[in-house]
Amino acid sequence: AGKKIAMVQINQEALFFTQMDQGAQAAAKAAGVELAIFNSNNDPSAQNNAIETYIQQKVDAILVVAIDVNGIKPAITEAKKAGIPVVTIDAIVDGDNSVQVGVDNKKVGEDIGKYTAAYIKTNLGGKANIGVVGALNSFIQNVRLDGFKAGIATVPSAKIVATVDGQNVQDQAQTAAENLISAHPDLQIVYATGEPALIGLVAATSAQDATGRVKIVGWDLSAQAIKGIDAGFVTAVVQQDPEGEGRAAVNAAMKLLNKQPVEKNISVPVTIVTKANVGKYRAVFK
Amino acid sequence: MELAMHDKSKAPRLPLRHLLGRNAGVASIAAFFIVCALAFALTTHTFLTAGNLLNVLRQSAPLLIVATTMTLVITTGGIDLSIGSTLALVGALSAIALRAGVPGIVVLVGGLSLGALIGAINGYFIAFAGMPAFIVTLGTLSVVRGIALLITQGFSVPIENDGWFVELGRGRLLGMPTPAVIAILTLLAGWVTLRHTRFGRYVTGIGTNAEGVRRAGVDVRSVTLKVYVLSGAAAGLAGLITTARLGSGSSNQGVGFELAVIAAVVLGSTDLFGGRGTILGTLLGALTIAVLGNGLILINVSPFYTQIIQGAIMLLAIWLNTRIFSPQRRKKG
Amino acid sequence: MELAMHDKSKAPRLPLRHLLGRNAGVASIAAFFIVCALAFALTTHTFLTAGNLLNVLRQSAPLLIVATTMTLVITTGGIDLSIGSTLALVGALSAIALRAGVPGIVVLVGGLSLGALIGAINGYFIAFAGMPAFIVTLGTLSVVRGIALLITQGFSVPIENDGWFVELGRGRLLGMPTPAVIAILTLLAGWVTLRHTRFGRYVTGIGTNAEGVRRAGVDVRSVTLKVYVLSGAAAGLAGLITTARLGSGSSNQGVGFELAVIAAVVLGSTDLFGGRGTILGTLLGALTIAVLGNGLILINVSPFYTQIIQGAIMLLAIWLNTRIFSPQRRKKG
Amino acid sequence: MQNDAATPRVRMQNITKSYGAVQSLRGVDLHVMPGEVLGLVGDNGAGKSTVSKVLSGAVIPDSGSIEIDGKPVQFADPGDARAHRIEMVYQDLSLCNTVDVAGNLFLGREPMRRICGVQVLDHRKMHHDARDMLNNLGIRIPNTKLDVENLSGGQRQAIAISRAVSFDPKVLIMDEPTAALAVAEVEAVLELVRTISARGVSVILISHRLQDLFLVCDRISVMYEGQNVADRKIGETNLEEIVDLIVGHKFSARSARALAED
Amino acid sequence: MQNDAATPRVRMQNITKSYGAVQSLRGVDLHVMPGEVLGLVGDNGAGKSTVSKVLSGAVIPDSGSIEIDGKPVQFADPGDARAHRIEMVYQDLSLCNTVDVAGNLFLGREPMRRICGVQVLDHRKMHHDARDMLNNLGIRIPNTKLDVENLSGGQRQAIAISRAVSFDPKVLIMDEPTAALAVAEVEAVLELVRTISARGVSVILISHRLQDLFLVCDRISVMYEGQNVADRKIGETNLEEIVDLIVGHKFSARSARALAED
Ligand SMILES: Nc1ncnc2c1ncn2[C@@H]1O[C@H](COP(=O)(O)OP(=O)(O)OP(=O)(O)O)[C@@H](O)[C@H]1O
Ligand SMILES: Nc1ncnc2c1ncn2[C@@H]1O[C@H](COP(=O)(O)OP(=O)(O)OP(=O)(O)O)[C@@H](O)[C@H]1O
Ligand SMILES: [Mg+2]
Ligand SMILES: [Mg+2]
Repeated sequence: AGKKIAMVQINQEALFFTQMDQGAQAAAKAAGVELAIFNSNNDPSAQNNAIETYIQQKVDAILVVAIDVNGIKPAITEAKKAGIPVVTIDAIVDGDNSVQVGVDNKKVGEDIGKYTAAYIKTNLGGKANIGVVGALNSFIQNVRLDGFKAGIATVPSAKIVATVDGQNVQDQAQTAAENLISAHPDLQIVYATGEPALIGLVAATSAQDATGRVKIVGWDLSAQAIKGIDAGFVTAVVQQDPEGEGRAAVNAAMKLLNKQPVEKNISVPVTIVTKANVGKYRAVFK
Repeated sequence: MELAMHDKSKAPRLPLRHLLGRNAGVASIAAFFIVCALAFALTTHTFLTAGNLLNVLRQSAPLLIVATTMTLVITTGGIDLSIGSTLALVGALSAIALRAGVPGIVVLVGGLSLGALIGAINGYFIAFAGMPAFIVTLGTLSVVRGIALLITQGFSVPIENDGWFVELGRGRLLGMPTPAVIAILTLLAGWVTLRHTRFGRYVTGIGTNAEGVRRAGVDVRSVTLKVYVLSGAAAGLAGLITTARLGSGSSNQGVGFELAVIAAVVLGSTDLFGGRGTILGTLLGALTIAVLGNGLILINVSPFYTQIIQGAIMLLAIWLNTRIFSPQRRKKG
Repeated sequence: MELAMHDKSKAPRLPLRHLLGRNAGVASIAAFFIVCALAFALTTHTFLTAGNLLNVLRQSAPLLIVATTMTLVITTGGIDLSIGSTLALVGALSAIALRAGVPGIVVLVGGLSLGALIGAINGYFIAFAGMPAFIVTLGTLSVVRGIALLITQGFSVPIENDGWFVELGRGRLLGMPTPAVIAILTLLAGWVTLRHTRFGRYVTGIGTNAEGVRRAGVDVRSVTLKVYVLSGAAAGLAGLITTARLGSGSSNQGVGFELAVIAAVVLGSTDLFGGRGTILGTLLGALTIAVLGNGLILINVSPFYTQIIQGAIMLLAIWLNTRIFSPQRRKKG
Repeated sequence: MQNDAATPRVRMQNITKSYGAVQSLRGVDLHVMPGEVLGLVGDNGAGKSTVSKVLSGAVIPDSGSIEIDGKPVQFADPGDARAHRIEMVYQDLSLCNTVDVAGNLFLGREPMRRICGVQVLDHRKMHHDARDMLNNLGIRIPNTKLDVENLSGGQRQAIAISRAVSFDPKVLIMDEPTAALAVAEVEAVLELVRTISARGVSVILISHRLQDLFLVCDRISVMYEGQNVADRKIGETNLEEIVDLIVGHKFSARSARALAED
Repeated sequence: MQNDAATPRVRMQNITKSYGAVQSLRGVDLHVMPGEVLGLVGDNGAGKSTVSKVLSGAVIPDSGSIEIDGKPVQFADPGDARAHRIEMVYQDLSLCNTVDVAGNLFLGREPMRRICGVQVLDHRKMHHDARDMLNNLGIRIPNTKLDVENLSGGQRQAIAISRAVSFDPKVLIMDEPTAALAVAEVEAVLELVRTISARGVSVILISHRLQDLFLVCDRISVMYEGQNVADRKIGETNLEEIVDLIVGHKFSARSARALAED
């Protein structure tokens, strides 16, 4: 029988994860292995349960996108004990995983923060009021926020005046963002830490007719975000390459299975998408 | 069916309560709403601006619409947990249909019908198969969101910004946001239905003694079925409005929406055990929730405290309602 | 309180039902559980391996523990939605305490006490202030999760991999996973309590006629309070076990846990309207949910279908229970 | 009776009904003529309520036939029986606690009026007529806008009775209608039974107050353990015989005898 | 009565109770001597049930005092009254539908036994004793393991009565205990009242069956619109007077009179 790889995903309601699944599936097909995907619906315990179950099923490798980077470790250790290599994707897990694929969210958060800082220096005279639409229930997005804070610290008079919680749900993010924008008529920049937050924020900015006064930076492209970039009020969006991450993870797993050497840390490059380079993403998000 | 104990007579007997009689619950939430609104008006400049108030109305439209029908559902002694999922499915499908060039009016009718169909399935299981509403709608919650996920494959589907469909979410009618106008009409219809039609009378009766209503020759099962159909259709309408407002449909919409809706209805003093419902109370309950969400952001509360404060204020409101305004209510637990 | 209609006599009158009498609900879920287990055993090689079965037991321990006390809560006609949040708060705080060097035994006792305290707050509002359980625990759900979020600032707190505390989640006792042993003891205690103690008798009585029980001279309020205290403590225990098992505590744990727990209890044929509870049924209901989750992974169902299938199977199980095994149950809707 | 020339208003034959292991009805025959008042008596648990619920459509029998005015009928639910103008006062009253007095009186038959083309409840008419209906029974209820939940036992019973008699029934079944009523109200109910039976309504009156039955009934039917064991014209029997039939010689009922001997 | 030498078992003075706008009790005085059987009568809604619930602790009065054996007491809930050995049969019976017959009979006083140091319910004793308790009333209940939910009206009432009398009360309040009972069972209840009052138990018997009251009561107290308007020793009154007092000259109650004239 062929080899079998299992992938434990966070959820399937965010485009980001869906694209990662697609990348992984494509790579698995190319490599001729079976890929089983499990959707843990944001529940850290469910991720553990799934890994334990896959261990029992004796799959050949496990890929996991961790919700709780600490809480996943025991399950990874179990897998290692059972001789099953684990590749972690996106969120950085410092455990018994054989390979880490993905993005250093903290660092990229800092990058987009620095990008924003530069924008503030050149366009806003070094001063800005910044709002944040976050998702407090998402570990990764909290990390991105921390990174961002570190990045903008380089401009002392840019300050975060308010943070609202979009709870990683588009319509709630929109409502929160609308309230944020009307609460702070002096906002110049709003940062969205993830895809639902960014979609909600873009919709809210249009709905509030604030596209003239507010600039948006954030994470994860979508058709809406591209429209915003075209319209000019979305300044920069961190575009990871989830498909690439998925593909890289499967390929790394294949190498592990074939006893080929693999890097411990595979970094998948991110792009900060602006008006200048948005063109090539149009085809993906139509 | 729950706690009776604690004899009513032990609570302080305010003359107020006597005057208010069975409207005590509504009076309580009205007072609470006014206090909240005043507090925000005094602490922020933005709160009372026309722009902000219209925002609140627009944002709360889906809540108001679904809370109206949820009031009927809860008054029959039932519950509908599947509304958030229905909202997502209808929202996502309507975005897909619009992109495929289906005319807006067809999408509108189709969305309402799909919602009604999901409601009919709930209603069939509850009224005809006699299954508990909580568990039936918990099941459809899962199934319907699964279908939304399957259909969108997790993608969020953007729609064009022009066309009248988008007006449903973003437009204005007679100076009011269109969603707010729709919500007010829904509330009005709900009020007439519950207070002034036979159907509404039977809804109340079923909540207190379904067998008694059946013995009065009423077709209890079809009344119950209809209540869930209305609930599903309202969720569909809310989905259409949400998609129009957001400019995109996705399976991620309306997560946890059912809890907000139920909280609004119960805040409004409708009895979760059935038999007593009030649309006016629901209006006030929903507005209280919306104003809280808005005001807490306006006064710049750290988001880490928002959940805590919202929960605590909800507890306080119900506590006031139960303790001071209408100790009667405690009887049903 | 809900739908009666549909006279029982219309359903096919199986002799089976007569034989089973009031155990029909439990028999139904038992049959359903066996069918599910058989189906998975036949379609996968892994399902029936000892390792997998022990895994299922270990994984379902928190569900079993909290479902036991939830059975009591629901039997009084109440509900506790705050358990998922309590699990998260206790889990997160225990991780923080362990990192700070607090001895495991103190963490254990403290975690249980904190859970019990949250339960006592729920119980106070429900039993003494007479507020509806649904809305009280919805409020504390929000407050408690907010506190967990605030304390952890949204991050997860890792604990050391050694020490006996971790054994609580990962160890073995007499060849069984420790969490499973704890769960079995909890279930046993729950069964004795509900069937063989005065307390359990009053729990049942309160669910059917609280005023009647009060008139029999029972302190209904303190019984009700205790039920919620037990529920909170059980959630705390589940939080400790979860943290021990995951090796970290976070405010993210147990989101939606309450729905799984309630589903398990209702699948087990405990009446959501109170007055009829069965621990054996709850055991079977929870195991059915756990086995389904496990089996669907094993047979490699596309994740897009999992939610749909799980929801549909739950509906099917309750439908069977209601339609075929015990048409009696339909009476209460 | 079988060879009576006129067709009975109601004829129930060989009605059976079991609940699990409990056989509530083991083949009951019952008939009432138009304008006749039939007293239905029997020990507790004899099956009186069950058989009358069968006639009102609230319980579906396992077997047996029902004829109304000679035509066989089948009742799937109480609505069907109501369509045949069969009304019943249930032993448990079947009121909706959170609905007001007027609403309970008109439940299922609310008067409507039209406002802007929409059919809405005619609240004014309901409350107005409700007062009249209750006055007929001489019951004192402070306000027809009160919810029935907290009314006294007798007040509630009066509402249930008013509801059943007010809608021009052809057959009226009353399951212990006077159990909670005070003396004057009992008399009013008995008077009511006399009046409506004189109008041709068939009345089935279930009561443990045998003396009352002797005041209004034309005939008494006795049930014992799910069967009817005797049928007596009122002129051809006496209280003592009925008591004996009811207790089925279980033991002698001294007080009832004592009364009968008064 | 006030100048009677012995202290009354129960003395209630000037009890008032309002529900919103409804004044249920407007100052009720009531007393019962040890071993006395007091009949409490009155129109529907007169306040009989309310005043008896005050004595059983189920309702807390707005004002007024209660003395037991000369000592003032205050009941915060029925548990307090039960501690003074006051038992009541409620008009609505107050049974737990989903609990079995034996469980309802012993509710709040379940016999326990010890297994491995744990106090557990003694199910066997409960079912065994339950059968005896019910046999005393001559009621037929197929199985003490049945839930009371589906029992007939009379069967349920018998359970409520058995429960109240079985635990050696000092004061027994019965709110229309015989309303749903058949003849033989009524007689059994009346016999029971005689027996226990002979043992020194004070009994307050609320009933609309005035004839029954004349068979067992020592004294009859009449309530009218929330007040007690008359108090008559049984030997010094007759049915006709009581009827007149009850209806408060509202209108003449012919049937009751007719009976009285029998
Ligand atoms: N829904 C039910 N389920 C189970 N048993 C039932 C049900 N309804 C009635 N019974 C049983 O059927 C028998 C007859 O009951 P029914 O209520 O008809 O008696 P009844 O003659 O009206 O008595 P009563 O004079 O006490 O009102 C009783 O033994 C009762 O326990
Ligand atoms: N909880 C309550 N809330 C409001 N009104 C009440 C309540 N309980 C009783 N009442 C009112 O108090 C009055 C007295 O009621 P009560 O039940 O004591 O009468 P009763 O003498 O027992 O009558 P019956 O003979 O019909 O049983 C009635 O008018 C009733 O409507
Ligand atoms: Mg009966
Ligand atoms: Mg009374």
